[in-house]
Amino acid sequence: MTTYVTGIQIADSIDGKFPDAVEDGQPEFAVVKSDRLVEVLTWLRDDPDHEYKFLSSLTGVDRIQWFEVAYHLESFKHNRATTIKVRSDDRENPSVPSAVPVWLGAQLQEREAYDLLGIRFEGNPDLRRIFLWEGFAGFPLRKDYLNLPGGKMPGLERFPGEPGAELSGRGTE
Amino acid sequence: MTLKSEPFVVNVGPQHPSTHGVFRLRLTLDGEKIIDADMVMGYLHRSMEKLAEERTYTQNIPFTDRTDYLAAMTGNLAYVMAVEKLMNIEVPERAQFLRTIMAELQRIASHSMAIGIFANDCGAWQTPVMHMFRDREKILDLFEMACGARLTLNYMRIGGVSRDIPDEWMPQAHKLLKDLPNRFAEYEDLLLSNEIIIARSRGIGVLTPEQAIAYSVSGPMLRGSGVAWDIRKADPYAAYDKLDFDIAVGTNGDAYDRFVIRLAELRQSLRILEQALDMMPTGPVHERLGTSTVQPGTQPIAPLVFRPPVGEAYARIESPRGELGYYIVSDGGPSPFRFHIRSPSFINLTPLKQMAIGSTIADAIVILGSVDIVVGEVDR
Amino acid sequence: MEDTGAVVAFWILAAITVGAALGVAAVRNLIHSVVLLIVSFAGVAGLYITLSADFIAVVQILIYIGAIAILIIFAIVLTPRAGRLNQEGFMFLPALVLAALVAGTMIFVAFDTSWAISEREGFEDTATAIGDLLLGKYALPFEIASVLLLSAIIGAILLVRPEGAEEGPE
Amino acid sequence: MAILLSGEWYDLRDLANPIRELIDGLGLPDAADYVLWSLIAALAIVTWLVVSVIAFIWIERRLVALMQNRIGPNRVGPAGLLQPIADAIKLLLKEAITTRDADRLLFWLAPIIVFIPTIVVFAVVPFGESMVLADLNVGVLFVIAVAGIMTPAIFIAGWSSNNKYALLAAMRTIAMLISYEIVQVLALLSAVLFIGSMNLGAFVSWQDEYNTWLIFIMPLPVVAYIIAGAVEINRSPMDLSEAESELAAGYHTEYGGIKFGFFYQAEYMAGFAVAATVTTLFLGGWTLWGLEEWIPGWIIFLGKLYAVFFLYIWSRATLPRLRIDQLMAFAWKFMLPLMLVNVLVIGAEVVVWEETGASRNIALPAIGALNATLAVILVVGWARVLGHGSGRQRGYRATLTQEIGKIYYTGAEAS
Repeated sequence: MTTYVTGIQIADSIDGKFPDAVEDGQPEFAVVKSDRLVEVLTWLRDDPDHEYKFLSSLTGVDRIQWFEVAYHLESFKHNRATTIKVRSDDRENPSVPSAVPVWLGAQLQEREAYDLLGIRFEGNPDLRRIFLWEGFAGFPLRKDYLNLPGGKMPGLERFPGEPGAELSGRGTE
Repeated sequence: MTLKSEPFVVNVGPQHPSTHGVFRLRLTLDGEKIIDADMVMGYLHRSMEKLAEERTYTQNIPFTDRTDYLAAMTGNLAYVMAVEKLMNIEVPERAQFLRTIMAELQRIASHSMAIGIFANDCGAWQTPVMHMFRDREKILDLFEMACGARLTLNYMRIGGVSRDIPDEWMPQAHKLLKDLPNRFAEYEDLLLSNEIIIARSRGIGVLTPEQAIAYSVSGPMLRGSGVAWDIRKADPYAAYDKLDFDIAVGTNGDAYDRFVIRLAELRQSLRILEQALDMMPTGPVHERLGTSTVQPGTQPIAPLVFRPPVGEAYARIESPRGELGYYIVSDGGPSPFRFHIRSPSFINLTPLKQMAIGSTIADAIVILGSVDIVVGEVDR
Repeated sequence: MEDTGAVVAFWILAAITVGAALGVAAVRNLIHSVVLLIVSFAGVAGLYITLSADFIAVVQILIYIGAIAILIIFAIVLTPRAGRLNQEGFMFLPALVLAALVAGTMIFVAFDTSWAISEREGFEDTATAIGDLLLGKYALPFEIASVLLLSAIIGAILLVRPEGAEEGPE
Repeated sequence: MAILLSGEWYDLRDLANPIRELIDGLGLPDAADYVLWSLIAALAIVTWLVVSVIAFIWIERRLVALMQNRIGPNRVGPAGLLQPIADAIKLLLKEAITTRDADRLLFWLAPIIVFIPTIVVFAVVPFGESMVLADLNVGVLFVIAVAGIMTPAIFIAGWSSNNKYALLAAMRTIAMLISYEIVQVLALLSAVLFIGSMNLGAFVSWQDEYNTWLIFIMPLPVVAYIIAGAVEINRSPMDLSEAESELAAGYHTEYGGIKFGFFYQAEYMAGFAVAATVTTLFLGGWTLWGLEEWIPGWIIFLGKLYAVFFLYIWSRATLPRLRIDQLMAFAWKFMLPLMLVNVLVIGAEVVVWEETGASRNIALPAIGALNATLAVILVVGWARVLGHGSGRQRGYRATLTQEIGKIYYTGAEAS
């Protein structure tokens, strides 16, 4: 059974090695400062107590106030999994360091996050759009990509049939 | 004296018999040798992650059918598991077994296709695929009995499965299980030591375990490189912790190993199915969700709208193609704030360039076949 | 050449052969000129048939069309600078003069020689006759030609062998 | 008219005789007689070819469907019998597209050129007793030479399409065909050495006279010729020039409509040509140990021909495809040395037989047994010398384990 290492635990152990590298420790994830990211990830990969050699998933999230990139890591040796995050506050040109030097498997996933969310991964050798074509306007997974009429943002309103649906943008013109 | 030659760019795809859909491979060739490879994808990009942000959690289940359309059950399962994790829902035991059975049937169907298509990519003229279709057909019949659909199944629900299996299902499943060992023996006889398949696939597209782990490949590709890693064993979900089965691993990390592993996994799936059918408990197949239901008076199988607590969840399962993960971020609203699919087909393609360079154009097709992509899942 | 059929065949074949040969030089596209060369070879094979030299005719098709033309195609496709055009180069005039000289010599020889007409009515089985001659009367030239071809093959292999290929077959 | 009344007109054993007598009865001058006779024979061959191809399109599709657990075409006409005709009509009615960058002249010419040799080959094939259009002394050589014309034709098709798949396929085809032509020639050479003639009719009469088939005397060249024939007619596992899974449709990728139909038909006809050669040279042609007295020779011949062609259908539905370098290595490293040794052995046998003057009842079985043993020894031994059967060629099953996280990689294959 995989042990899911909580963000607080992983934040503690990172803190022991790299003081001031951790920004936040939540039950579900730990947030690492952007400029220390590659260092921390490399240590997590190589440290015999962690050995998170497998990058399970890399994805970006638009949190409206900030962008974040989530790294779901996995250690085959200890059968552990954990989640590390990094944030970028720049709304227009978010950018975080690339994880490709740590895990080659980040290549395509970073391209995907760049393509759909517009997060630049500094240091990715081949950061091009992947699903959409070069020159596609905007980044579709951003919450402000196409605003609904009335300033409503997709994904934030209520649905018909739900109590209080009449308050939502849906169903009312 | 050396012969100079000019590089030659060939577009394999988007319309090509062997790219498994609309997928394009730009190969730069020197003679027949590949010196550079570039993947161009997105021809089937349907922006599911964006669409899912506008639909309720229940409405999103059909999307998960349409990513990996050859393994819709496992797609369903991973998604509903992510939502259940987010909402802390316990699923009834019978539903867990049903999920396991369906996922393993789906694995047999999907691996059969993968093996057949791989032989096709090696140049066999449709015969293996057609033989593999025979089993897949039977399995699809079982799915049809259980949920009414054959390809895009939409069977799993958050908290269970959409409905219990009908009475006739069990005898038919047992009949299928009785047939399958003979079929598998036939495939092993015909394909495993086929000289031409061996000549075409051994030593081709080699990934060492270090490379495989670094490239984040999963499923048969990772196991082909000799890493004994199977989420069903490492992090058992559904009812896998109650069942006994082995992980199939390869020793050389080449295309042939991936093919051999798929053949071996057919038998392991069969083992799981036999145990699971015997152990199947009785009881409800769906957990009643405490949240608001829409239409009072109707059977509350799955509420149309509910609001999970704020938070996030990443659930992964071993789909036939590898680690299929759903990462869901909830802001407490009726639809996911972020809905991300960690699709094995897409990530397994990462090392394709490295595997293809240095081999010939014919090898590139075999390597692509051994990766076993479904373009619906690559592009999403 | 008494038979009218043979005469008609001769003139048609000669026209095809010479016309195609002219085309080889005149056509701009290199692959077109190879195709015309094949036509010319086929015409020559036809001429051999009118001389009832069936073995030579078949060998003409087998070797010239099946092998020589293919070799030329290979050479064209493998040469990067050959491109697809058979352009006029600076050698156009010298080549024309040279060709005229060769043609003149051949025409002179053709008209000057007193062609002896064979008394024999043709061979029953040309292949047997050729085989007998090659391994009997002309055994030495035949062997010399074989040795020459063998050395050419070995030389070609040596030329295209990649550097540092001394160790092992890979 | 006399022939119709003589009561022999229904004698199907030999179709040539009644027709010849019919023409003779017309009382035409010799030259016109000759031309008419040739025309009728040529027409008969072409008609047979076209009908055979149409029939075999249906037969192959149904047979392959049987092998693939399918039903096959069953909608057009009874049991789908009219399917090939429907296909032909579709091909005829389709727009004959010429791509913009294609070399127009050659693009049109290639399907025609490729069509010719496949028909011309049948001129020297004896369909039955005296049923041969041109009784050529160098028939064997003619078959090889004419089949060789397909090579430039396929190259022209691939090159003129100006398509990269087609060009790659064209290059493959040329490299492959010239390699296998050598094997083909050497395979036939041993047969020619043994019979002492290059006339196809002489082969049939020799096998009739000695009451045996050449395949029993020299099995190795037969196998080699059938394999080389598969290369020539692009049949799996040697269908590299139209390798569907790699090169879309190979050299005829850009061809559609009736131009594609020409290639399609030429491929079948070439298949029949190879099968006809195998039948005539190695399987006794139109004879069947005296049965040709009762059954028309041409029916026996066609039966054998279709049986050989069935081998190609069978292999196509069964085997995957080899890679070009493997195929070339097979030709040059494996088949060529074996064929050279084989020619030497057959030559020695002929000389020894002549010198000792042994009776045929002793000599032929002895030679056959010797050659069969030698074939097995040569094939197995040479394969061992080349390093086959050393374990790399053997399949294996996956390792099964319960331990997670362990690494089982040995890297035996990494090069």
